[in-house]
Amino acid sequence: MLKASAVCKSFGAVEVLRAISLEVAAGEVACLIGPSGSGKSTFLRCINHLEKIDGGQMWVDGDRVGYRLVGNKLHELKEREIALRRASIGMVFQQFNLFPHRTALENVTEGPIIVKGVRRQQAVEEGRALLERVGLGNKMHNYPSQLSGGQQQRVAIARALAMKPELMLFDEPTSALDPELVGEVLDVMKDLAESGMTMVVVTHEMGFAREVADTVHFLSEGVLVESGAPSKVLSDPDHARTQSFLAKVL
Amino acid sequence: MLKASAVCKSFGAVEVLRAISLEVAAGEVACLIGPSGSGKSTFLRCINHLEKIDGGQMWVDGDRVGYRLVGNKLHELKEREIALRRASIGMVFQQFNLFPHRTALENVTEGPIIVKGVRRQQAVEEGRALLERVGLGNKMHNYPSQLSGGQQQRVAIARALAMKPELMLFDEPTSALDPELVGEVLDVMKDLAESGMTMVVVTHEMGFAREVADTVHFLSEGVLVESGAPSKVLSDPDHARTQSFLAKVL
Amino acid sequence: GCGGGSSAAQSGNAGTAAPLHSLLPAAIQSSGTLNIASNVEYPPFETFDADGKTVIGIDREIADALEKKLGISIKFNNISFDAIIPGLASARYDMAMSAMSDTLERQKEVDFVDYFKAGAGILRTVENPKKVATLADTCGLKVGIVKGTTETEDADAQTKACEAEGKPAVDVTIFPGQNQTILALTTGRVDVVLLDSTSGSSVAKDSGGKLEMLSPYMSGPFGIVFPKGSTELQKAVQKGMQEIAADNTYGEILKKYGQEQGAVTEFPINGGTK
Amino acid sequence: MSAVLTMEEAEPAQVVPSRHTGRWITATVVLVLVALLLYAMATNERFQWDVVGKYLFADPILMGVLNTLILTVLAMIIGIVLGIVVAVGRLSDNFIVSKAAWFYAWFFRGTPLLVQLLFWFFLSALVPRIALGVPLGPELFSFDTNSLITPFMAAMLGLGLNEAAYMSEIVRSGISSVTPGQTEAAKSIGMTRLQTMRRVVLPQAMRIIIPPTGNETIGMLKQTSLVLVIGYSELLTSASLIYSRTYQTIPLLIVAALWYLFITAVLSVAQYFLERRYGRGFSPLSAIRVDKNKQDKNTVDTDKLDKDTSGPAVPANGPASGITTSAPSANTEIPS
Amino acid sequence: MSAVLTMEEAEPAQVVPSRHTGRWITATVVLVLVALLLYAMATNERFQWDVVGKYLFADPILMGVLNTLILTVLAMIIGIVLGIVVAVGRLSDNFIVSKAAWFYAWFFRGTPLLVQLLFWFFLSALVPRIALGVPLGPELFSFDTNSLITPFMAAMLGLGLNEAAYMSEIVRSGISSVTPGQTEAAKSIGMTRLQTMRRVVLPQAMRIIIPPTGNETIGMLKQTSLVLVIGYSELLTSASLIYSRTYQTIPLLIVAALWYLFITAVLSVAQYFLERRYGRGFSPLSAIRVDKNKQDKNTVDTDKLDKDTSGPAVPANGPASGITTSAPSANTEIPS
Ligand SMILES: Nc1ncnc2c1ncn2[C@@H]1O[C@H](COP(=O)(O)OP(=O)(O)OP(=O)(O)O)[C@@H](O)[C@H]1O
Ligand SMILES: Nc1ncnc2c1ncn2[C@@H]1O[C@H](COP(=O)(O)OP(=O)(O)OP(=O)(O)O)[C@@H](O)[C@H]1O
Ligand SMILES: [Mg+2]
Ligand SMILES: [Mg+2]
Repeated sequence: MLKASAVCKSFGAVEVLRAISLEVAAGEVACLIGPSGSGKSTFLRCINHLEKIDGGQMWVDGDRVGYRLVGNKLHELKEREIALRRASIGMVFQQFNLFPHRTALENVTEGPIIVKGVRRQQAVEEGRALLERVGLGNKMHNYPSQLSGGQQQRVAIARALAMKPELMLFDEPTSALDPELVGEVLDVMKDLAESGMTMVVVTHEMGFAREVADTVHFLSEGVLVESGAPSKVLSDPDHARTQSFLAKVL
Repeated sequence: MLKASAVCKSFGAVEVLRAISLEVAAGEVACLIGPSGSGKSTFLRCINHLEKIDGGQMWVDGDRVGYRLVGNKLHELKEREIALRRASIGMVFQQFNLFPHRTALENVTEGPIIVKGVRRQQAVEEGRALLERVGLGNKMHNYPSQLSGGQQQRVAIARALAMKPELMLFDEPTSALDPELVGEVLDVMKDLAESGMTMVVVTHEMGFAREVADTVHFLSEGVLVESGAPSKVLSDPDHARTQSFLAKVL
Repeated sequence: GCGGGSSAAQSGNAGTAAPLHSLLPAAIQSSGTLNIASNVEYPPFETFDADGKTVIGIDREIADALEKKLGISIKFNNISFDAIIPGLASARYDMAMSAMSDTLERQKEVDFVDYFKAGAGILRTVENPKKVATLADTCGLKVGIVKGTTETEDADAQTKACEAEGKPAVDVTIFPGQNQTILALTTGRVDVVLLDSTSGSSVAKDSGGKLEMLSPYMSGPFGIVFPKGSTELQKAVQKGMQEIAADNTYGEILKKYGQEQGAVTEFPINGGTK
Repeated sequence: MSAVLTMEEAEPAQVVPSRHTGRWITATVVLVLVALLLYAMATNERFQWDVVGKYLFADPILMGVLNTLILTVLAMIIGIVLGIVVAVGRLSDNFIVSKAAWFYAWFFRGTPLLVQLLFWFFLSALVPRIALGVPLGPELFSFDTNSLITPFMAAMLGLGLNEAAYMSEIVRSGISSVTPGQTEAAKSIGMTRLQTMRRVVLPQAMRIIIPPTGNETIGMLKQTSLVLVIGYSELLTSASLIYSRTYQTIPLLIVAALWYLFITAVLSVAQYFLERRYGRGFSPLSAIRVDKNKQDKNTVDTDKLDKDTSGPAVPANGPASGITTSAPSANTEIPS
Repeated sequence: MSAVLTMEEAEPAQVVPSRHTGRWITATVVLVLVALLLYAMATNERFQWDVVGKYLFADPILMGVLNTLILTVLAMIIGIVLGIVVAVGRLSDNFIVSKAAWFYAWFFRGTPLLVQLLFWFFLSALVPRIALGVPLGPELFSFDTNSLITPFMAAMLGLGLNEAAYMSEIVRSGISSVTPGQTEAAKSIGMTRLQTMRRVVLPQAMRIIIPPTGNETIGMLKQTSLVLVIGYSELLTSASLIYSRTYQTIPLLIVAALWYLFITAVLSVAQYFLERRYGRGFSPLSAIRVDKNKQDKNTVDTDKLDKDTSGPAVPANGPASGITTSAPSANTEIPS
């Protein structure tokens, strides 16, 4: 489903991603863990081409991200084609990025109605169901500025899910959630995984990674240090860097 | 140090805080835990008068927040006096609220220089030291938009600490931090506690609460359900609501 | 006669039988209308009547008389002064009637058929605190002038004269319109105003005895303005003027507005000599 | 609970809002000054209020008002639409498009409106005929420029194209006030650039765009008086045509000013409602005010949402049973 | 690593940017049109380029340019300073202050500038003497209005007070673009309202305020020509005084337009730098561009920060040893 090959990315002189290569199979849940500033968010953003990569290649569902190969030349995709691909990649941002001028429900229905052309009636019904699923049945008509941090995060999750994407990118989806809700989001994600959705999840909660992940990737300073099953990486890591990182978990 | 008596707060028809009464002694670390939307952030914001309370009373360091009692009338404080009190109450926001037009270092030195009138030279030195302490020695001159989530959160913590407040309010200070950094922030906070600073910490990480707190307060739907030592509240809570909440911790 | 309300529709019936019709350029003959540019804010030559639509004044009545001679209708278009010359150049308008002075410098850009003799004079308040009687008294005084008039040059010449005598220069202030200039005089912002004698005397008459116009210190011709090269039209209009002067219509019109002292007997092309 | 209630809490206390003596003095001084000014104006006989009254609703003035309104509305429509296009062009990745947009803004802002109006009106001096044809081939249509560009057309072209240059800067500033995170969020759900602009960026930018656009509209009201240069008359011209005949300059300028003040007041009210409309979701407080009115009408109501005009509905949670809560009272009253 | 490298990755590939045919066609059409226009203007003899050349640097024109610049600069300074005061007043909690600010904006925007200028200039018609005294007591000072309010004073009062009304709306829109979280953060570190405004809100609002303020400044350049009404002459008037004598209207309007275009270009450049200055920290990309230049000069350098003008310094982390990294190349080149 997702394949990265020697992906590099710099901001000015700062190399943020250094030759990251990894692969996520369809239906797999991959967790990215690593210290703050190691490039996890940047990698997610490269997947749906919100950042252009400086080197290497990236495929989603067999297609190159942002480019098409004709002969041996990479043609940049037209804006419209990129939008089409992005519609099938859901993303939950670390800072949520909710639309402040739309209520919770409108945030969730915007994508289906505008991008996918779903009938409003139907989109609203589905949006309602999603918001209820994340426990916001009574906040549907609140604007984001009237929601608590955790409530905003749940709207962001619902907004991404409403597009029924094939690949979901979660950037710390539980950072603002209380333990109860983390459990619920975990349930939602397990459901999704069973229904065959591929997921890439950045998280700082090792317990969460252990529960949800098929594979865990450990990043440090832009380098993919170690990948493997959670049982292996989280409990018995090979690299010293991973060991020292995990040693601090409370 | 902090005393709340029957504090009430509503947004329109939504009662967010319902007669919250609690007390935090000087040098104590109090953790607020509770489900998303239970009013934890709102309570913190009431403490330094960012939200006016609708009912009840609140004292910080023996003084009423936002009011002065003369005879038996409460006089609203002048803006300048409120600012003076706020200068001794540090706050780390859930959404960080860094100043986007200032670099990390400038964010940290702004308060000391402008509000406390510290000499620039000295403020910069202290700011540097603080940023290095939270692991951002090499990001001092980055603007917030050039920082990762966890880096921003650490700048926010450093900014609040730079004012050397007597009371610190932390709103989920570790939500964007990796386990390593959580450990480091914990160390910082333990240092602070030892140096006699009073702290009120909203957190979703029970491990963190257990480590850092002297008292834990559990809020649910705007009501203070249960307070007590972490060993008691987190391990053997009295109320059913607390029990069910904690049962979900991964 | 009184052609105050006359318009294209009304006078169109003058018809092709009119005596001078054949002198006009073919294009105007066939369209039947002569488009005139005018800045209709200059009594007694042109203003709008109380309805805000009908043009009245000396120019309009001369135009009425010309209509009959030329067998076409003459349409006044009110535009600001800035647009009159570009308007002629772009052929939006065939000619302009706006009490414009004929000078040598202007003759380089346009042609004139002179039709009136006007003097420039001093308008002062009756109190006359600065005791001004002639142009020579204006050294060092504040003098108001309407933008675009030839009085600017008179003031400049007087400044030279003053300086030659070792007196302070004339302090000229130029205003965009006659109104602001008069207002400046009545509020003491300027000491006197240099104005052409025709409108000056009409202002003095309407002032309720507060202002008075001195007799002109010099005079020069006003002309109807044509774009360069429109000789055929100029000739036709010149002939028309000569005929209305001959049948005394011209004299009657000027008399009606109390301006008979400005009447001319000949209507030369580019007769201005300054 | 850890809190031990002390005596202090039982005290009855009444809230006294803080006094801002300085501000009140300023406010009073301002009020007095305004009152004095109004009084001086109303009683000063030089204002000739009888003349003002006579002309306030005179036909030429009313016609002038109408012309002013027509010109303003049409010019602003052209200006806003074209201004958005130029602003988006300015922010385009395409170097040439962005430079062309810059050039447009520079050229039209840099040239006096008077010159632009004259240019359009006297285009025929440069281009006597406008012809549409196959290059080097036969001419399909051809018009006499003077008959194609009527004074009204010239006024519209001059005012509208000029305004677009100014509006483009305002729109650009509005767009740049929307955080990049918003564009990214829109892209991430698969919106195209156009959809992002229309659904996400512009609606948020509107809040910022409206006040300066109000400026432009009010400015345009007055700017229309420049169309006199091409023989088109509006409110101020109508007034000046009258006073050039009657020399009642001051009262007629007051007539014009009163009309402008009236139209400006109407526009300000419209602006207030537009700002409230586009401010929704931005100021939590103002949204709550809307709340209170809508509360009972607006529980979970699909239809309202569908019409895209609903305010937020915040159904009250029932209080958790078994725990006493004090009823919160309004505003700053603090019950003991 | 979980990734199995396939053949595909070894392919050499060159990046071809996507073609935006439509945009290029538009761009070309625009270019051709501009070129045609310039050519038509340069060769059209009606423009009388010789006359343009003769007057472009003539003394009266240069004086006019100077007057225009002086009036514009002073009026904008008054307008911006007073505009900020009015905007802050408008957002005040004090009902009277906020309404007074609203009244100010309404009154001065609603009255034609022409009328305001006339009012100040002819104040003596209404108030022949300005006296300062104890109410009902003795007069302390008294001035002849005409000598107190010189034409220059009247021009400054008229233009400046009028501009302040417009600027107040622009500043208000800029202030409202700053998120409430910023004010809260400033308050939380103990800043007073004034400090919050000066250090946190206005610097961020500037980014939004600058483009419409550029509009106002450029508009003011032209608006100054209205001061002719009180007998003060500037660029456009100087030109029109010449053409009203010589009837060379078109070339002299071109002279004025060329000067306006030149001044506008200079202002646009100034605006560009101001926008970059106040945009710092907002667009990560533009900040990086600054980066590249400053990089070597600007490691951890206290002095620079102290001067409050330093760009961001992003010291490169050394690559982690033992792990190969491909050197990232610029922009869209993707090495195989
Ligand atoms: N625009 C930028 N300019 C310069 N440096 C940047 C920019 N954006 C991000 N960075 C740097 O890139 C690095 C990686 O950032 P990223 O957001 O990917 O980290 P992360 O792994 O998601 O961290 P966190 O867990 O704290 O969210 C950080 O060190 C950050 O400072
Ligand atoms: N301006 C507002 N208008 C209406 N409701 C609001 C407003 N602000 C907050 N609320 C509501 O108040 C409740 C408490 O919010 P608060 O931010 O205090 O929660 P919290 O306990 O901090 O939650 P979290 O853990 O998710 O951050 C939430 O249900 C929220 O929806
Ligand atoms: Mg991140
Ligand atoms: Mg919260």
